[in-house]
Amino acid sequence: MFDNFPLWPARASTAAGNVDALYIFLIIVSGMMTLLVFTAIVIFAARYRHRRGVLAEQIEGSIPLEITWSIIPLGVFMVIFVWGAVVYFHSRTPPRDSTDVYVVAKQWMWKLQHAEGQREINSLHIPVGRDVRLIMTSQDVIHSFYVPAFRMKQDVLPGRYTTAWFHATKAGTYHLFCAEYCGTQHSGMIGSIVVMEPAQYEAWMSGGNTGPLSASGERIFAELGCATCHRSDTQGRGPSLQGVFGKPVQLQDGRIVTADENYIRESILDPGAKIVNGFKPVMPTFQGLVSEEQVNALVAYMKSLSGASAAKTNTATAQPTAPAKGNQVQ
Amino acid sequence: MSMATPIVTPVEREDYLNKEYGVASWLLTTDHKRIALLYLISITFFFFIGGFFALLIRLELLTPAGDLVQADTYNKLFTMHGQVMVFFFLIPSIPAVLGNFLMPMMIGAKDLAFPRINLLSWYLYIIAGIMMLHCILTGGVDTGWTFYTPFSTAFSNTKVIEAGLAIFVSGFSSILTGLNFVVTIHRMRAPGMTWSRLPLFVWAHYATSIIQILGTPVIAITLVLVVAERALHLGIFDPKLGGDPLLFQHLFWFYSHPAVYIMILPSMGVVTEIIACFSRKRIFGYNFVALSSISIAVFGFLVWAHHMFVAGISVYAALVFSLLSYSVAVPSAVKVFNWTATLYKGSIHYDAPMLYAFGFLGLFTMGGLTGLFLAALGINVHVTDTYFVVAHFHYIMVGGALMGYLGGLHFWWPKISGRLYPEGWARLAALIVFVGFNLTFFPQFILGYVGMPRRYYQYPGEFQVLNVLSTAGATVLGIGYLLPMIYFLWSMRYGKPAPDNPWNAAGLEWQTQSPPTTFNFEKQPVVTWEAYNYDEIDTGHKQEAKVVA
Amino acid sequence: MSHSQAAVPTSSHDDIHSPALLHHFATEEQQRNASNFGMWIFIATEVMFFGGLFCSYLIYRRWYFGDFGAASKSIDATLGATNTAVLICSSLTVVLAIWGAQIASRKLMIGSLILTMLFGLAFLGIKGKEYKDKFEEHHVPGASFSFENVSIPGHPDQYANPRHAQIFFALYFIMTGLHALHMIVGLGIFTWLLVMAWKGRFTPEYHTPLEVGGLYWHFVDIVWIYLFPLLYLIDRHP
Amino acid sequence: MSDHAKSSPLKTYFGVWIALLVGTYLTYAVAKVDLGPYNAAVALIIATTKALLVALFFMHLKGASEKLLKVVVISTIFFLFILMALSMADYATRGYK
Repeated sequence: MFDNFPLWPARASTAAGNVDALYIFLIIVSGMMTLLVFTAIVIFAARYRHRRGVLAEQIEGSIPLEITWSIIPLGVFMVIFVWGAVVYFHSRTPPRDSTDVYVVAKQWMWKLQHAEGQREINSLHIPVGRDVRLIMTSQDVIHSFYVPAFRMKQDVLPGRYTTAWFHATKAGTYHLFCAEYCGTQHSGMIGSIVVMEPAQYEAWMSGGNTGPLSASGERIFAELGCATCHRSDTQGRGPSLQGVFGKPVQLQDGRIVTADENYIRESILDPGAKIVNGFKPVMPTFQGLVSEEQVNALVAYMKSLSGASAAKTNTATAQPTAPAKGNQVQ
Repeated sequence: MSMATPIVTPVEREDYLNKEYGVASWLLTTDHKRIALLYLISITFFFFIGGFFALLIRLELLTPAGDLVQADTYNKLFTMHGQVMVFFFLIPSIPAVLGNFLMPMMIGAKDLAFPRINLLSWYLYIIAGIMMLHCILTGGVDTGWTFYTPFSTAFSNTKVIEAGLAIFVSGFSSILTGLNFVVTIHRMRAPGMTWSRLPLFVWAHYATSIIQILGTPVIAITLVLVVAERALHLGIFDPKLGGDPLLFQHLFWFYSHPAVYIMILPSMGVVTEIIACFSRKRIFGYNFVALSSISIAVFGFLVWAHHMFVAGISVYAALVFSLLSYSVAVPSAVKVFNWTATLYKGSIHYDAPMLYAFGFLGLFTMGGLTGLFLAALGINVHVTDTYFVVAHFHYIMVGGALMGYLGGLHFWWPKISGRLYPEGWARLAALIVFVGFNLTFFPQFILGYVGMPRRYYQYPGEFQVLNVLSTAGATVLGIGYLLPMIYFLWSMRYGKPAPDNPWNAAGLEWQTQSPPTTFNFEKQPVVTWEAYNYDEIDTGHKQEAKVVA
Repeated sequence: MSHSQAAVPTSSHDDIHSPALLHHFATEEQQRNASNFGMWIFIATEVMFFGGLFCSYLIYRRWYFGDFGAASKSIDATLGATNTAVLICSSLTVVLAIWGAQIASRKLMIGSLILTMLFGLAFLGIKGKEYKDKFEEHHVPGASFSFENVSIPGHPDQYANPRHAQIFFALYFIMTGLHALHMIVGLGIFTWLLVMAWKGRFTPEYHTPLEVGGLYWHFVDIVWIYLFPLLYLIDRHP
Repeated sequence: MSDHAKSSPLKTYFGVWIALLVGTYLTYAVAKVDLGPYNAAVALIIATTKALLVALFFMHLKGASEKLLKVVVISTIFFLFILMALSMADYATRGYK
C-alpha cells in the first residue's frame, strides 16, 4: 500500500470485516448495474445514431418491462437493507461485560477515562481482543467519535450519553477523528487509538494509576452527602442504590424503565424527571454542581454497586486473548 | 418614427425582449419570461460566488496543513459555499429559470396563474440574496449549511441570525414559485392539453412544487426557532436547558432531504425532454416516468432520518428510515431504465444538449447507486460525515442537477435568446465539465471510505494525493463552467438568429416564435396531439406506436 | 388528479370580459378557481409551517408532561375560551359578509366585514391582556424567566422544573405569537376588503377577494381551535 | 357562480356557529373532569370536529365542485402526519427519555 495514497482503510476490529464485506458486495452490485446501464447506453447510442433516411421507431413502453425493472432492483435493495441492518444491529448492540471507557468530548479535545481509572487525552490505549464499550457525552456541542480502522462512528451529544463499542483485532496506532463539525478546531480534534498486545497493555495500565473510577465515584458520593438519603438499607428517604444498575425500576407514574447510564445521569441532574415508586420528589438537582467527569465517576460507582465490574473482571479473565488484567492491577 | 426609415431593413418581429426597453420595464415586469431572465442573471451571480468559495476550499485542501486561510475562514468558506449553492443557486436554478420561462408555454398558457406573485418571488429572492451578501461581507457564518444545534444556537460567534433570516426569506420565494406552478398546471392548461399529454418536464415541476409547498415551511419554522433560541435562549434545542438537539435535526432534514429532490427532479424533467428530442422518439413508458416523479416527491418525505443514523436516534427508527430510504431508489432506477430504453431504436443526434443529457445519465447513475451505500445502515455508520457523503451528494446535486440545468439552458437557448450558441464550443464544454467533474469528485469516494471526515481544514498527510487529484479536477471543472457563460454572452450579440424550432422539437414552446411574444402565442393553442409526437414531426403522419412485451 | 379535460375552456368571449378579469385568464370562472385554489395551496403551506411547531410541542409534552401541565395551568383558560368564542363569531361574520355580496346586500356585507374586524381586534386585545399577565408573572422565557415552586398538577409535593416549563412558555409564545401575527395580517387584508367593498367593487358575480380572504381567516381560526386545548387545557382537572 | 340560485345557507351558517360555540364550551368543561389519559383525546376529538365544521361549511369544502380541494387537504394532513409519526418513531423507541 502506498503511504500517502491509501485506497483502503486499515481493518482492525471485528466490525471492520463485516462492513467491508457489505461494501464489496455493494461495489459489485452497483458495478454491475452501472455496467448494464452504461453498456446499453453506449450500444444504443452507437447502433441507433442518426442516419439520413432512417427514422426512429416509436415504442410506447412496456408494462411487463416496467414491472421487471421495478421488482428486481427492489429485491436487490431489500437484500442490501437486511444485510446493512444486520451489520448495524450488531454494531449497536454492546456485548455484555465489556470494559468501559468514559469519554467526555469538548471543543476541541477528547477526554477519556478507563473504568480502571487511567485518564487520557486525545488518545486511547486498549488491548487487542477485548470488547470495549464507550460511554460518551459532550460538554458543549455535538461531536462524533470516529475510528475509521474500526468502521465505528457515534455522535457524542451534550446532555446525555451515547454509547458505542468495538473489539480490536490488530495491534497498531489508528486515527481517532471528530466527524461532526464542532467549530474552529474541528479538524484539530483528532487523536489516536493505540491498540496493544495484552502484555504491553498490562504494563501500560500499571503505570501511574490513581485507582478505579468507581472509587472516585464513591468518594464523590460521600462528599456530596448522597448517602444520607440513599442508604444501603431500605430505610432512607431515597431508594437504595444497591444492585439497581441494569435492573428495571418501577416509577411513580406506573412506567417501568431500565436503570441504565442515561437513567442514572438524569436522576442526578434532573431528579424530578423520574420518581421511583414509593418515594417523594425531595432530591435537589446537581446540575451545575458536578462536572461531566464526576457524573461519570458516580455512574461507575453505581455500576460497581451492582457487581458489574466484578462480573466484567471474570469474563475479561475468561477470554483467551485477554489474560489476567482488570481490577487486580489496581 | 422618422419617415426616412429605410424600408429595406427586415421588419423586426416584436418579442418579449424588444417589446419595451428600460430598467422599469424589467424590474416591474410580470412577464414570466422576463422574470425568468432576472432569475437567470441573479442565480448565475450567486453560482459564481459559491464557486469562488469552492475554489478556495479546494486550494486550501491542496496541502495537509492549514496554510492558505485561517481555520475560522475555512469553516466560513464551506458554510457559505453550501448555503449559497443550495439556497441561492440549486433550489431556484431550474424551476425559477427554465420552469418559469417554459412551463406556461409548454401547457399553452399566456403566463403563470399569478404573475405578480411570480415577480414577488423574485424580489423575495433578491432581498434574501442581499441579506446573505450582507451576512457574508460583514463576517459570514461558520455553522455549516446544516446549522446544527447547539453549535449554531449557543456556541458559534458568527452571523447565524442573519444567515438564518436570509434563508427564511428565500424559502418564501421558493414556496410562492411552487404555489404558482401548481395552480398554473391545474388551471391554465390549453384546451386539449390533458394530464397525459403534458411534457414530462411539467410533471417533474409539478412534483417539485409539491415539495416546495409542503417541505419549505418546515425549514422556515425551524429557522425561526433557531433564531429565537439563539437570541433568547429558550431551550428548545439546547440540552443544557432541557431541549433536544436531535429535534432540530429531525425538523431540518424533514425539509433538507426532500430539498435534494427540488434540485434533481426538474433536472430529470429537462433530461427527459432532451432525450426524447435527440432520439426523435416518444419517451419509453411515459406514464411510469411521470408517476416516478410524483413518487420521488412523496417518498422523499419518508426518509429524512437516514442523515441521522449515528446521531443518537433509536435503533428501531434507524431500521425504519433505512427501509423507507430504498423506496426512493426504485422510482429513480425506473427513470434511468426508461431513459435508456428510449434510446433503443431511436435516431440519435449528438448535439450539445444531448451530450449534457448523457453526462447527466452517467453522473446521476453513480450518484444514485452510491446512495444505496448510504442507505445501508452498516456502511452508513462508517462513511457518514466523511468525503464519501460529500462525493455522493455532489454527484447528485452538481453532476445531476447542474448537468441538467446546463443541458436545458443549451437546449432552450435559441428560444430564450433568439440566437444559436456555437455548437463546437458547447460540445467541448460538455466534455470538459464531465471529465473535470469526475476528476474532482471520484477521488472523494475513496477518500471517504479511507476515513477522511468532511469539513476538515487540515488533514493527515496520507490523504494528500487524493486531495490533489480533486483540486486538479476542480480547476478543470471551473473552466468547464466558465466556457458556457462566455459563449452564451457572445452569442447574444454575434450568434446566428435562431429559427422558431431549431431542433424540430415537439412541445408547444417550439410552436411559437423565437424569442416568443409577451403572451407567448398569437392565439390560444388547442392541443390535438400526444406529447413527443416525433413521428408526426419527422414523417408528417402518425406512426402506430408499438408496445413491446 | 384524474381530469381528462384541460383546464382552459375553449370559449372565446374575450370582448365582453369584466374589468376584474386579468389578461392572462380566459374566463372569470378560471380566474376565480385559480385564486381559490391558490389560497388552499397557501393554507397547505401554512399547515406545515405550524406543523413543525405542533411536532415540537408533541415531543416535549410527552417528555415533560407534568411541567407542561403546571405551566399550562398558570395561563387563564377562561380568557382562552373567550378568545375561541370570539374567533368563532368572527368566522360567522366572514361567511355572512360573503353571503351579503352574493345577495347584493351592501349593508350586510359591510356590516359583517366591520364586525369581523372588531372581533379580530377583540381577540388581539384579550391576547394582549394574557401576554401582560405572563409578563408580570415573569413567565416570558429569557433572562428574567422565573417559575419556582410551582406544583405539578396531581403531585402537590413535586415542583415543576423551571427549565422545562420555560420550553412550554417558549412554544406558547411562539405559537400564539405567530398566530397573532397571522391575525394582524388578516386584519390588514380585511381592511383592504372593506375599502373595496365600500367602493362597490364586489358584486354577486365577482367577489373572489372576499372568498379568498375568508378562506385565510377561517384557516387562522382553525389553528386557534387546536391551540386552545393544547396550550390552555393540559391537565386542568382538580 | 350561481350561488344565489341556491337556497339561503344562513340556517347552516348559524347552525354551525352554535355547534362551534357549544364545542368550545364542551372542551372547556370536559378539561375540568378527570378522565385520565382520555382528557387529551377528548379535547383533540372536539377540536377536530370543530375544525371539520369550519372547513366543510364555512370554507365550503363540502360544496366544492371538484375533488381537487379535498385532495389538497387530505394530502396536507397526510404529510403533517408523516412529520409527526416518523419523528415519534424515533422518540417513542429511544431508550433515552
